[in-house]
Parts: sequence; C-alpha cells; structure tokens
Amino acid sequence: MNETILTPQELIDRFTTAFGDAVSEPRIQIRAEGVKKNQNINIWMTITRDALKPAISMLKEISYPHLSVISGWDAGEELRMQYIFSIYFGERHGEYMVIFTVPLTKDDLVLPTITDIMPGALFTEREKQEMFGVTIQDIPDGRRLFLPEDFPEGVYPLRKDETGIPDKMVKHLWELGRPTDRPVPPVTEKEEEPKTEAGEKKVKKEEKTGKNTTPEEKKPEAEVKKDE
Amino acid sequence: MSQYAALLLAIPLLAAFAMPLTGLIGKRIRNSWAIIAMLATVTAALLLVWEVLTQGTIVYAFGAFDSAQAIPFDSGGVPIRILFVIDAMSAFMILTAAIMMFAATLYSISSESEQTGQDGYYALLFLLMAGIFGMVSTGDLFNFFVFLEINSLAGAALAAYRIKGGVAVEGGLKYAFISTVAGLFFLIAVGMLYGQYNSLNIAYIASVIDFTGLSLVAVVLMIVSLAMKSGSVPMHFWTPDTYSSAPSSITALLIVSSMASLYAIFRIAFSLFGLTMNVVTIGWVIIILGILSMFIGVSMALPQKDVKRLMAYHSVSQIGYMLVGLGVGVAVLGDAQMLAQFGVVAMEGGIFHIINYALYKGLLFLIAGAVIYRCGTANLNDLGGLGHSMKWTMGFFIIAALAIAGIPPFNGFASKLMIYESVFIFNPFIAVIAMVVSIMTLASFVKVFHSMFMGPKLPQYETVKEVPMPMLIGMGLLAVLIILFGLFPDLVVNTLVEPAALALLDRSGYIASVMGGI
Amino acid sequence: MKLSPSFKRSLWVFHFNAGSCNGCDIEIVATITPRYDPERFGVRLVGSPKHADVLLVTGPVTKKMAPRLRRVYEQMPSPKVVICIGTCGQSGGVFYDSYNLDGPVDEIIPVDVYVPGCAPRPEAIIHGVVTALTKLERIEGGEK
Amino acid sequence: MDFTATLFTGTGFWNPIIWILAFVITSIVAYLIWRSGVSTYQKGTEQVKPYLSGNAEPEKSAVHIGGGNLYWGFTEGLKGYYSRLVPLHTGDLNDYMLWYFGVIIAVFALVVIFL
Repeated sequence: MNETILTPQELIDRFTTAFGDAVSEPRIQIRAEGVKKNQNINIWMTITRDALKPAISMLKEISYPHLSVISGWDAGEELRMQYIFSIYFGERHGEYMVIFTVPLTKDDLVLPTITDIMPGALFTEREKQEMFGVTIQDIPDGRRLFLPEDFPEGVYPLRKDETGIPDKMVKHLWELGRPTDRPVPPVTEKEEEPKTEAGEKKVKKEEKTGKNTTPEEKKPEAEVKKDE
Repeated sequence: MSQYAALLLAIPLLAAFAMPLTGLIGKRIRNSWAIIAMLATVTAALLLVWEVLTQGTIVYAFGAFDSAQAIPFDSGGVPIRILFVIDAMSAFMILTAAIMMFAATLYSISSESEQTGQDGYYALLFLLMAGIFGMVSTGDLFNFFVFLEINSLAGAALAAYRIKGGVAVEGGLKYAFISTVAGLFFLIAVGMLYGQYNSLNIAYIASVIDFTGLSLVAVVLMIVSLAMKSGSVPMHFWTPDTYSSAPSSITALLIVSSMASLYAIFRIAFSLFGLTMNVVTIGWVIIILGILSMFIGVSMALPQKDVKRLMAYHSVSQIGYMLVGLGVGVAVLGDAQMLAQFGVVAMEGGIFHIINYALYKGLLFLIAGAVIYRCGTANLNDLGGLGHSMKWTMGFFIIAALAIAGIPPFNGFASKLMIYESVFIFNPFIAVIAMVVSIMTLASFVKVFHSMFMGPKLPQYETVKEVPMPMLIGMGLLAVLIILFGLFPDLVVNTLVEPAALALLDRSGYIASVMGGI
Repeated sequence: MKLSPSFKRSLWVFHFNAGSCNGCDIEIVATITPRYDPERFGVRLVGSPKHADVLLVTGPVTKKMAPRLRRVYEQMPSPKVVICIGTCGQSGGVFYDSYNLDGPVDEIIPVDVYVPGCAPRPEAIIHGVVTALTKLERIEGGEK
Repeated sequence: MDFTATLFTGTGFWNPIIWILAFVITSIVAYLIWRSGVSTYQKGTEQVKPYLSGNAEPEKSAVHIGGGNLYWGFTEGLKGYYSRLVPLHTGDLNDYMLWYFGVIIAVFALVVIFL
C-alpha cells in the first residue's frame, strides 16, 4: 500500500491531460456525514464511449479499482450509463469513488464490454443488457440474468420511454380477489374514481399510486380465511 | 483298475485334434462334438474323483502291462514310466477344473457363435483343459513341465485369439513369455533334482531326498517360477494385461490354469520336500508373497476404470488368500502341536478357497463377458442402467460379488472365515490385513455394480436384451454351486477339502502309494 | 378436538422466501430467537418441506418463484398449513406495481393464515402460528 | 448327513443354515416394525419426488455418474502410496523379467540366511 495517493484534483488533471476533450465536466464532491464528519470523496467525469476502456486501464494503473456496479438512467433522449469505481479502499476513510458517465444516444445503444480487463463486470453488463436494451459488444455470456425466460422481447423494464413496461404487464395484486360487497372504508372521502377496466391511460398511473396506499389499512388484523 | 486317469487326458486330446475335422463337416456338428467331448471329459473326471474319494490314492502307470504296477520288477526299485498319482488333493483340483470346463465351454458355445475361427478356438480350449488336467494329476516332474508348456502355449494362443487391435496379442505374448521363462527355470530345477537323485518321479525323489545346497536352489527356483505363473504380486504385472484382453470364457479357464500352478507349489512344498527343507523359511516366503498379493492386488483394483482389468487385479488378491492359507500350513509343518491346533484348518481354508475362488471368479469374468457381448464396451464410465434389461446377469453378479467379498451366506465367507481364524492364532497381523482386503474387495465390487447395473436406462443401451440361453446356463451353474457351497460348507469340507488337506500333509502315504507298488 | 399425539410438542415449520425484501425473513428469524422462544412449544424451523407441517411464505410470488412454490407446497406431507407472512403476499405491498409478480400467494397455493404488516412483528407471527395450530386441529378433526 | 452340520473354523464355528434362519427372523421382525409406522405420503403426487430447493428434478440420464472415479477420495488420500505403486506397472516385459529375477535372488538370500 505504498502507492502515491493522488488528490482528487490531480486525478482529474491526469485524466483531462490524457484524454483531452473526451473527458468533459469533471466534478468533485466531498461530503462528510455522521458525528465524526469523516470525508468521502466522489469524482464524477463524463466520458465518450470509445475513451472508456483506455480510461479504465489508466485508472487500473493508478490503483486497481473496485467496480461496484454499472448503473444507468433514461434521461429522455439519451441513456447515461455510469461506471462506478472506488479506489484507495485500502486506508481508513481514504476511499475515492470515481464515476465515469457515458452518454448514449437512443438510436445506437452499444457499449464495449470491459470483461476482458475486468472479468467481474459480466453480471452487471448482462443486467444492463436486459434492463436497458444496451447491446454490449462481444460479451462472453449474453444470457438474461434476472428476468424470467418467457419475458417478452424488446421490453426493457428500466426504460422510461415506449420500450418500458406497458401498463397491461403490471399485475395489481391488491385488486385481485377483493370482496366487492365490502362497505366503503371509513377513510376521509376522496372522489372515488370509477373502477376502470384494464386499458387505463398513462395519466391514470400517477393517480393510481396515490390510491393504492388505502388497501393496507383494509386488512388490519390477521384474518382467518375460511377454506372453500 | 479303472482307466479313468488315462481317459481324463485322452478325451480332450482326441477332441482337440478332431475339432478341425468336424469343423469341415459343419458348424453345428463341430459345436455338438465339442459339447459331447466336454461332457465325456467331465464325466470321466467326476468318476475319477469319486473313485479316489472312495478307494484312496490312485496310481496309473502309462504304458505298463498292468497299469497299477508302478515299479517294473527289473528296474531295481526306481519307477521308470510316467505315473499319474491322483490323491485327494489332485482329485479336488480335477473336480474344480471339470466344473469350470463345463461352465466355460457351454458359455463359449454362444458367446463365440458369431465370431470366426471357432475350430481353432475349441481345439485350443481342449488342449488347455488337457494341460490343466495333466498338471494336477501327474506324479512325474518332467511330465509336469510338459503339461505346463501345453497349458501355457494353449492359454497364450487363446488369450491372443480375438486380436482387438493388437491389445490381445500383447496380452497373449506376455502370457507366453512369462510362462515359457517360468517353465524353463522349472526345468532347470527338475534337471538339478534329476542329476542328484537320477529320477524324475516325485514320490521316488521324496523318498531318497536329503536336503543339499543343490536342492535348496531347486526349491527356490520351482517355488518362485510357479508363483510367477500363478500371479503372486512381485511378478503379477502380466495378469491384468492378459486377463483383460483375453475373451471372457478363456479368462475363466486361465484362472484355473493359474490355480493348477498354485497346486504345484503346494505339491512341491508338501509332498516333494516336506520336512527335509527348512519349512519355516519357505512357509514365510509363501506367506509374504501372499500378503503382498492380497494388499497390492486389491489396492490396484480400486481405481481401475476397465471392468475386466479390475477383476484381474482381484484375482491377484484372491490368489494371495490361498498363498497365505497354505503358507501358514507349510510354516507350521514342523511343529505337530501348532499344526493340529490351526495348521490343518488354515490349509483347509486355503484349499476350500481355491474352489470357491474358481467358482465366483469364473462367474464374474463370464458376467463381464456377457456385458461386453451385449454392450461392446468394458469401460465402467460408459456402462450404466443394464439392470433394467439384463436381469439374470445382474442377479448372478450380485451373488458373485457378495461371494467374493466374503458376505455370510455365500461360500467366500466360509473359506475366508477359516483362513481368518486360523491365521489369527498364527499371526494376528496377517489376519487383520486379510479382513481389510476383504472390505476393499467389497468396495470395488460395489463400484462395479453401481456403474454397470444401476442408474437409468441409457439411450445407447436401449436395444440391449438378456444374453442367450447357453451363456445363462453356464453362469447359472456356477451361481447355483456358489449358493450350495455357501449353504453346506461342512458337507463340502468333510467330503472334499479335509481329505485333500490330509493327503497333502501325509507325505509318507504319498510315497508309500507309489513306492509300495500296491 | 385434540391434535394427534405426533403434533403434541412438534409443529415443524418450513420458511419459503418467494422474492421478499428479507424484511419478513428477518422478523421470522427474530421470532425463533430465545426472546420469543417458540421452541418450548416444539415449533422449529426445518430445512426441508418433507419434514414440515407449516409453510411460512414471505414476499410477493415472482414469476420465477411461482412453479417452485407450487412444487414445494405439493412436496409437503398432509396435513399441512400455509401462513402468508407480510403484506407483499396478500397485496404486493411495496412491489405493488412491479411487472414481474405472479399474483398473491393464495392464487398459487391455498393459504390458511394471513399475517399482514410490512414486516409483521414476531408477536403477530406467533399469533398467526397459534391460529394455524387451531386450523390444524380442525383439519385433523376431519373437516377439510 | 444331518444338514445342520456346523463347520469348525479354527477357533469358532460357522453354520449358514442357522445364520439364514436368524437373518429371516430378524428381517420379518424389522418388516413388522416398519409396517406399523404411519406412511402419510400419497403415491403419485409430487411428494414422491426429491426436494431440490423447489427445482424440478433433472431427467435421469443427465445425472448418472459413471463408475470410473467413484473412489477418487480414497486414491487421493493414499496419493503417496499410489504414486509409487502405479508407475511400477510399466507394461514392459523386460521390467517383468527384472522383477522375476529380483524375487529369485531375494528368496535365495532369505532361505540361505535363515537356513
């Protein structure tokens, strides 16, 4: 552990000098939580897709990073994939989080695989493939990770746009088997919107989330269900 | 005087050389000729055994005017001709060989039915049997060497009969090489004895022997070369190669021929030299060979992947049991009190084990042959799920595997128990090794049973059905005998094994039967 | 009606996690700690459904867990009782709008006792088990 | 020839008939005890199948283990012994002959020393 500890600014300067404009909007966030106010440092960088692998290998020279996850979110017209590494995790409270954000436009969602330099990344890459529809080039094992086998193709659960989860796929458990002759619950009256059949529109969705909290109170105590 | 002794050899030799002739006429006629000849030999053998057990030792001088006349009046007390001295021990071995011949010949009638070159096969088979019968009943050392040679050459040719891509040829070559070298050294020993006592007859030499340095060399050469021929450990390396590459019915007979050479060791140790040599040392030599055979044989058998190779290593370890049983008998020959206390029982255990071993080992090899006959492969990793289709073979395998491991109701247990208990008094360490080896034997046969018979019906053995009837009869006979010997061991021991053990011990009786010229 | 003697001091429980967030699982584990100590009544967690009389199901049954839950239920010897622990099993709870659920527990296997609560307290779970015990007596008594 | 003849084996005795009788009697008693047990599982249902934490049982021929390395643990344990013993089996005829002559000389030495 006798490697030279870089300050966050030096680290960023290294990357900016090495990759020039491929690395843009570097940002350092230092927070201190808890009673002792120990600092933890996050370094954010936006990187283009083809500068990703060289950046990771450079980071490996600085200090072998721990890839916690490849996360991502659907920012409307582009997907922003984030490679979250942590380095210097040897010392106490000395850990840096280094996050490379790779923006991908919706029309060519392709990422190079990093399993050749970091074999452990396979699982999280497979998950990105099935959840975001990002195709990872020459991924060694492209099977699904979490979704069931009969999950429809072309549907990517974490996407907010039309390829996301259609409402008909959502199964509201609390709707099933509710006794219909039950008196109105003693909760403060809200306009009871008509019981819509399956094909509700998107606008219904937000309003539905509000309504759903009521069913909990409906079953306050352990109710013994008579067997038919 | 009955002519059974001569018939015992004449019929197989006649059958062997007439086989190609009948082969010319037709395949079915040759098969029936083989069965008829085999039945004739077996009946001659059984009658001979019956006669020996009822009337005692039989001496048959070949070519004499009166076959019982062992010593011609003008030869000055030296038996000239070739003599057959068949005492209870030889009768016991003849019976074992007869049973195995019956089972193996019947088995090979159908197992070799589609193969080519059956004339040569049956001719060699009868030659092999003639060699074995000759070895166990001859009273003449040089004659013994002649039968040893017949036996070895016929066995080697048969071992190499199904070429199987050169593997069988290598096995046959090794068997031939080993046997001829053993035979030659045996001949040198016979030459020494002949030079010293100017006679070849066992009984005569036994009567005039005084143990000089030359006899010491002769004893060592004889015992070691015969031990190699029977496959005891330091010289057992040929056994797995030959037994695994020979056709299965032939391996069953090769086992009998290796037991004939085992018989020869004890004939030499007990009747030829007896107390004139240093029995304790020779006894311990045999015991050490036995212990090595037991342990190394079975520990080599456990990791094997080929079923016949595994069984071949087991035959090495079972030979070890007999060596230990009779080695203890030799070691305590001098001390009458110890002999009476456990020596005789150890020998009885060893001898009883010989016939038990022949039965269940022959059955195991025939079963392996049946599986190979049906599935084509002997590799344990490819076999599986045969229990579904080959019910009878599985039943026989269970009987044989339990018998070889020495599980109570079967015959293996009876003879091993006798060996354990008597050897325990002699030296507890040997008995403990014997028991451990028994457990390892059971372990390896559980492995064979699991991988051959248990498990689901594999697709590649979908069409496998039971083996044809003659093979089943051959195996069935051995299985029935195993069960019978297991259920009535005392009957067998009293009628067959006890007289054999006493005959071996009774050296002067052996000499008197020949020299006395009854 | 009395339980058959074999139940007297042994009601063996098998816990099945059908995709729960482990909140209920930790509560179940809390229930079998010495503080609540159901062991004195013979209630004991076992490793295989084949030894169990009571099946504790936690979590909304995800699509992949549904066939396994059905198979585990069938592998339990009768008489058997199913307790659905936590709101997720009844109404999906926090996972109410998930795309991957396969229906509340009682659509997949017949459930006898519901213990609601987004992580019910150990007392609620024990109360559920006691209710299950009375249910078992009725089953033993011959009413289905 | 009475059939219950016991075989005298060194110090003890062995009579298979009585052993089998005892075996049959004990197995009958064991069967009776087994039969009086409660067997509540129904035949054709899923209860017959093994519990593989809920997963279906893979079809049989996929799980059949060949016999070749059933005792790998045993041979692994005795590695020292097997690594010395197995190479001795060279399969080469000359080595067999060397072993043969070696044994002759050894037995000679033994017999001469302990004459």
